[in-house]
Amino acid sequence: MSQVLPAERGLRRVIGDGASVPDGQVDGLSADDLLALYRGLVLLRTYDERSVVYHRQGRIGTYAIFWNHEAMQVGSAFALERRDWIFPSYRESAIGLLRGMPVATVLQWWRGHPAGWWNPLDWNVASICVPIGTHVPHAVGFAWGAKLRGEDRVALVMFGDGATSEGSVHEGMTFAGVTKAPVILFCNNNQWAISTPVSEQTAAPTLAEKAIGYGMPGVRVDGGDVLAVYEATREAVARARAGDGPTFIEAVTYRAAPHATADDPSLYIDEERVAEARENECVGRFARYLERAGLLSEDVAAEIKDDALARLREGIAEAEAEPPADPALVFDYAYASPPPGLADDLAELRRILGR
Amino acid sequence: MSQVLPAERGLRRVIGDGASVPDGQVDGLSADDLLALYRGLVLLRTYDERSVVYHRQGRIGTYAIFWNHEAMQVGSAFALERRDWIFPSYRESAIGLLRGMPVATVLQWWRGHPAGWWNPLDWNVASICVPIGTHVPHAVGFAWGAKLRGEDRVALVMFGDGATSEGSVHEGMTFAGVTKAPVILFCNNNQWAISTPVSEQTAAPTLAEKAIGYGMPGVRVDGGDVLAVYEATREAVARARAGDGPTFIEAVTYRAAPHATADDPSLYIDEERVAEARENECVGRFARYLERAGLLSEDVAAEIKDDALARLREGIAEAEAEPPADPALVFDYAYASPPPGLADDLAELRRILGR
Amino acid sequence: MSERFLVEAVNDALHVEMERDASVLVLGEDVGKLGGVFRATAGLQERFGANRCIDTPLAEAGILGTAVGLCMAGWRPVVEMQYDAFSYPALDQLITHVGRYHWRTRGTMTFPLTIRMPYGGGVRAPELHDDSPEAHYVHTPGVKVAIPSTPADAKGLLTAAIRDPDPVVVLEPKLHYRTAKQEVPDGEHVVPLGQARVAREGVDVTLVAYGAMVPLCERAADALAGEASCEVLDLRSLKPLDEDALLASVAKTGRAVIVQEAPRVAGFAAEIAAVLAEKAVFDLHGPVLRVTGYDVPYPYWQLEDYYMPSVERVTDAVRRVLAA
Amino acid sequence: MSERFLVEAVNDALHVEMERDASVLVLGEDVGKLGGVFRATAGLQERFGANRCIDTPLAEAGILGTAVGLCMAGWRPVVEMQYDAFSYPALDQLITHVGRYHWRTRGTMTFPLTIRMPYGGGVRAPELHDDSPEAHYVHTPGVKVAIPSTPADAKGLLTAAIRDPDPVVVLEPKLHYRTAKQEVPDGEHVVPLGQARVAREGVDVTLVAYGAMVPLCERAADALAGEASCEVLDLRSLKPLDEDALLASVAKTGRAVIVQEAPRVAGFAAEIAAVLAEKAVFDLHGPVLRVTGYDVPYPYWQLEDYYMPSVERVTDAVRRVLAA
Ligand SMILES: Cc1ncc(C[n+]2csc(CCOP(=O)(O)OP(=O)(O)O)c2C)c(N)n1
Ligand SMILES: Cc1ncc(C[n+]2csc(CCOP(=O)(O)OP(=O)(O)O)c2C)c(N)n1
Ligand SMILES: [Mg+2]
Ligand SMILES: [Mg+2]
Repeated sequence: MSQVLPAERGLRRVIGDGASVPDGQVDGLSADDLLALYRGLVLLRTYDERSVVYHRQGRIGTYAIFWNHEAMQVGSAFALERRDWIFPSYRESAIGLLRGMPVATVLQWWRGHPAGWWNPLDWNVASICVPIGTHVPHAVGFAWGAKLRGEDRVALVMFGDGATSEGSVHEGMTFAGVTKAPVILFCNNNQWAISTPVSEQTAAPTLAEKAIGYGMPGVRVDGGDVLAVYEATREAVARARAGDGPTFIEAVTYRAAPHATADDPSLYIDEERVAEARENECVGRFARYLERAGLLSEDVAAEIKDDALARLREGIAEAEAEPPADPALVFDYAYASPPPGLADDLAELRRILGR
Repeated sequence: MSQVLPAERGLRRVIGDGASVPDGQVDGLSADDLLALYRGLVLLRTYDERSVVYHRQGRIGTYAIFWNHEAMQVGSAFALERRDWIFPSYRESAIGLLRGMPVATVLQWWRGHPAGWWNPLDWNVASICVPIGTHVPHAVGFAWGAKLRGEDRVALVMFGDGATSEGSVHEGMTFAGVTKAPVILFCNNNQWAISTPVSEQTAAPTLAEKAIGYGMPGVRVDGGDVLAVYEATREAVARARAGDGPTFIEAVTYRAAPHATADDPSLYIDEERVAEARENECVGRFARYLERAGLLSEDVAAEIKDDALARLREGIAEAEAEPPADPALVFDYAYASPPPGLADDLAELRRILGR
Repeated sequence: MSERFLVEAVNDALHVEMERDASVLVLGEDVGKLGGVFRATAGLQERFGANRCIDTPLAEAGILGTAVGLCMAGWRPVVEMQYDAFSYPALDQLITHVGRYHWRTRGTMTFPLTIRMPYGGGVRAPELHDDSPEAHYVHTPGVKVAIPSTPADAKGLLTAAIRDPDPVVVLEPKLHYRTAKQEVPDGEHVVPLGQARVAREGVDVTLVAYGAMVPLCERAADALAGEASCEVLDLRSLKPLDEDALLASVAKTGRAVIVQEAPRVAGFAAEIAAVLAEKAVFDLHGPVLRVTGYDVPYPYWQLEDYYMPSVERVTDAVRRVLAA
Repeated sequence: MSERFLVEAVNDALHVEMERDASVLVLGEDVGKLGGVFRATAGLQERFGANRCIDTPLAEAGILGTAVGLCMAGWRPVVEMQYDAFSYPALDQLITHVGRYHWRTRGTMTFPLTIRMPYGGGVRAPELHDDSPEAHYVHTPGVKVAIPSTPADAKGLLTAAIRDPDPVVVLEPKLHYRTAKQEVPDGEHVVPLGQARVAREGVDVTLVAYGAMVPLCERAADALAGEASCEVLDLRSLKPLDEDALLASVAKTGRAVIVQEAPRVAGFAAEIAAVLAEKAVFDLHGPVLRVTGYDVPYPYWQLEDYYMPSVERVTDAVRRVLAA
């Protein structure tokens, strides 16, 4: 019996635990880089925590919480160039913030306001994908298409453990392998798809070994370790740029918050694991690493946090200041060149609404 | 890096080449069993060759040729009990013959006559599946459902190499793994999906290693070796009956005939490989094995062939004798309890047709 | 009788039918421990076990495809699709197999499966949680479609669907899951497929609707009180369609406004209009109007009230028909 | 001008457009070396290379999903679905993404992709090679649909589709791939979307059709010569729909028979009937009849002539409308 492609079972880690597990390092990362990573983490964390509050206050609608997923988003996005594209799911709704997207834009998405849809070309961040895993072929097609045009662009697509069961993810990965598309298939394995544990998604012991069937490497990383995520993604990006095709990354964490604001995990989740995950949450973990390395003072940490809070305050104010959307926006952009009836529909609607 | 599930790269073989590769044996197979296998091969071969002729004569419609696929069909079906179910694709249209289904029934399918749809409960053979791979979830659901009812029934589902790209196959295999359904996922890797080589279906070097991602064993077998196919399937059946769940079998051959009667492979195929495959075709290979073992005389071989030819002659005569289908059959069975309008439609149609 | 919300009536139907028939099983995403994201399947796993109320992998084509196989093994599966728009990955199985397999076996095997899902808009949800996909289902031969508008019908139609020998899609108006509350018969309760319900009698115009559009039409009828007497016909089942009730009502009123929240073009309202154009053309005193969603993606929720048929749009249409 | 079969006209359009616009690429199952199972893409790979005429894995959702991504990378993909019924696995991508992504970007990105496929029955093929899925496509917001009935239109509409900034589904009547032959303009040839064609003038009744039903209606019109003067309106594009041409014709004739081979219930003929019931109700001298496939699985091919609209069924409908 000959050997199949390697896929990893162990979790790659860089950050130690301050005790028996020593801290590692990632080559090439400067102190500034490390602080930039931390800023990203805090920005996303702040965004997430404030959003939950805004939801409770009725200022945004249903919201998909990503608390303790920040390291996966920040670590992977940091390994990209600005020309590379990110294809987020609802779980990465705020990933555009890392590229300077206004907080208000993302909040508007959750407020159900058209201003929440951005122009992907402005940020090289695709629209948020709601139906599970169906954006995987988009990312693959984009990366493949860029390669066919001779452009040096990588695509990073993010999806959950549950998504790996969907046919569209399978088909996207199949195309990725065959076309050697420069794409990184980044799976946030938070071990739950709403109430369904990953053990009920697949009989495979890890998700990383799914990569084997597509002829691509499968990498397994601690999803709470921003440095390990960064390093694994950077390797994958290098492979992609070198023409060696796609990489599947399984980043493992544990969902420490409800699936979304409407969810009640007490019906199904393992509270002990949640407590453990909260204890070991990714932002604090990286803060302690930086502190141990003498790179993060209390002052700087406070300034970073304040800055993020200020951005959120401004963002929600900006979002709430936006005038209500005009009914014309129901019809605008449905077609680039609309069939004739739509203009009549709008006229009729305006007549009835009296506006 | 720890180890993933084993999947095979080498091809299992039992039948030797009469020269350097010695013949093997399969434990537990009697001389009668071996002759039964041979009868099955010859029956299918005869069915297939006559069907191509009938097509040329305009007596059946488009036909999907399975020349040199007989060993995969006969070997795997022989490992089942009569209570076990087979889920064929168009490539295994005649597999019911192995269970005593009349030749005329299968011919009628290719003649576009309603008599070509059989009652699956009569043969424990599901209807022929035309859309690629979409019957895989059926087989999995059936096997799982039988298990839930406490019945000892295994399902064997057959599909091609191209099918492994379809989302429905992925989803079916995912369910098979998770439910530990007693199902055998039997992939006929004839290395072509019409004009598309398997190398353009996946970047994985073998299909067997796809099994890893579903947490099931992947077995690789020489699809031209009826004994190897039988043995591998028997093992999978034993696993299934023991409650150990599904097995993926990749049986490797080379498509030695057009995809179907309408196809012109000269546009894409490797003629040398075809010649090689024809040279080494599976029925002759097993005949020579039996001859070497002294189990097949010329007389017996001739009798088996004559018998098969007679069944085909009778079958086509029977099919052609069937009266044309009544228009009522357009409407019958669309619903078990039809909406009211259909009866009116039939009445109107009869009025217009004057019959 | 017990007062129940619409979603509770669904839940009750499942409890009663699973108790009554041991071959009924429920499968879908998060239907087990969680009891469904809307709690429609709450309590089933505790009561009937994890083999009869099954959390599946996240794979809709796999869910429906395995349900076909479960039928072949003798089960009567009730499949939940978590939301309307998330049923699209299963359309292929529905069209190529669910609607065809009974026929393919020449009537020898039945596929008594039920596909139920919350559908429709108005709930302030993110993208693709608001679709009304009934036209795709109705257009599929071999498949029946029911859409309740009240808690009692939600129970009765689902029961009929589960007992029906054919595959039935039941779309449940999620907008009214926890707003519509009504006395619902306890125990077994069947509302046969193919019988429309006159939700309100009237003589000037027939408002034809189903699902969440029925209470809307009732409100429009209220708004028109004194001005026009509206009959509100709740179709309840789109296939089989109760043509007799439809034609009888329009014969009486001579006018029809059809209300549907799905996009207009080639939606189910067109089928109703076509039936009227064929069979009631000489009864009509005015045009058959459709009040529908538009031929645009279901909008961001701050705009959804503009998209959804409203009392104002329905009354406007009624006034136009009456003026014609 | 050159005489071409319908499928050759399709092939010609692809050659011309790929030559004209280097961002056009073709992808699908077996479109490359083989040139497609119907040879619609023959010669493209030789001429434009394997990067612009691409054999894909056997995965329709993957094909359409990657095409969305190819658009994002600046390509203008022309996707072939090998057969009508094999496009169903891609419906999810179509409905949830293809029809919505331009809107989702607030008009900043376009998705000028074309999905072409052979459709329809009458070709003595095994199961599921005969479907007419247009209603599913027309009902999808953001997506346009064209169906040619002649070789020249097959070229012209496909060209328009490829150049259109929106996603367009083009259904090609496979029955006439190699039976319809006609002079087709050489070089660039555009038939704009949204302009119906009066295939034959008449005054007594309008036969509304598209695709393979157009020549059928012409034959029916022949059969009725002397008895009734039939106008045959070839819609050509279902969305955008040329309502003006439809209403003008029916205003003239006062009668309409709509012919479609897809199953009747909630098919596209219902949309036409609904438009007439709304906008032409006072022009109509009789019922609007539909001659269609039935609400049954497309049958075994020995029975397909009973299922498909026939000259006899169309003439029968015309006589009934005239007698009303
Ligand atoms: C096609 C589809 N089916 C179902 C849903 C409903 N749904 C939303 S999130 C979710 C679970 C997703 O789990 P996973 O992929 O692990 O991602 P996570 O939410 O954990 O990040 C489900 C079933 C959906 N959005 N799309
Ligand atoms: C869903 C679907 N897509 C496309 C087709 C058209 N088609 C018929 S056979 C075939 C190739 C199948 O190849 P493979 O799975 O290797 O099986 P083989 O025919 O070689 O046995 C294709 C593309 C189909 N039948 N179903
Ligand atoms: Mg998850
Ligand atoms: Mg093959």
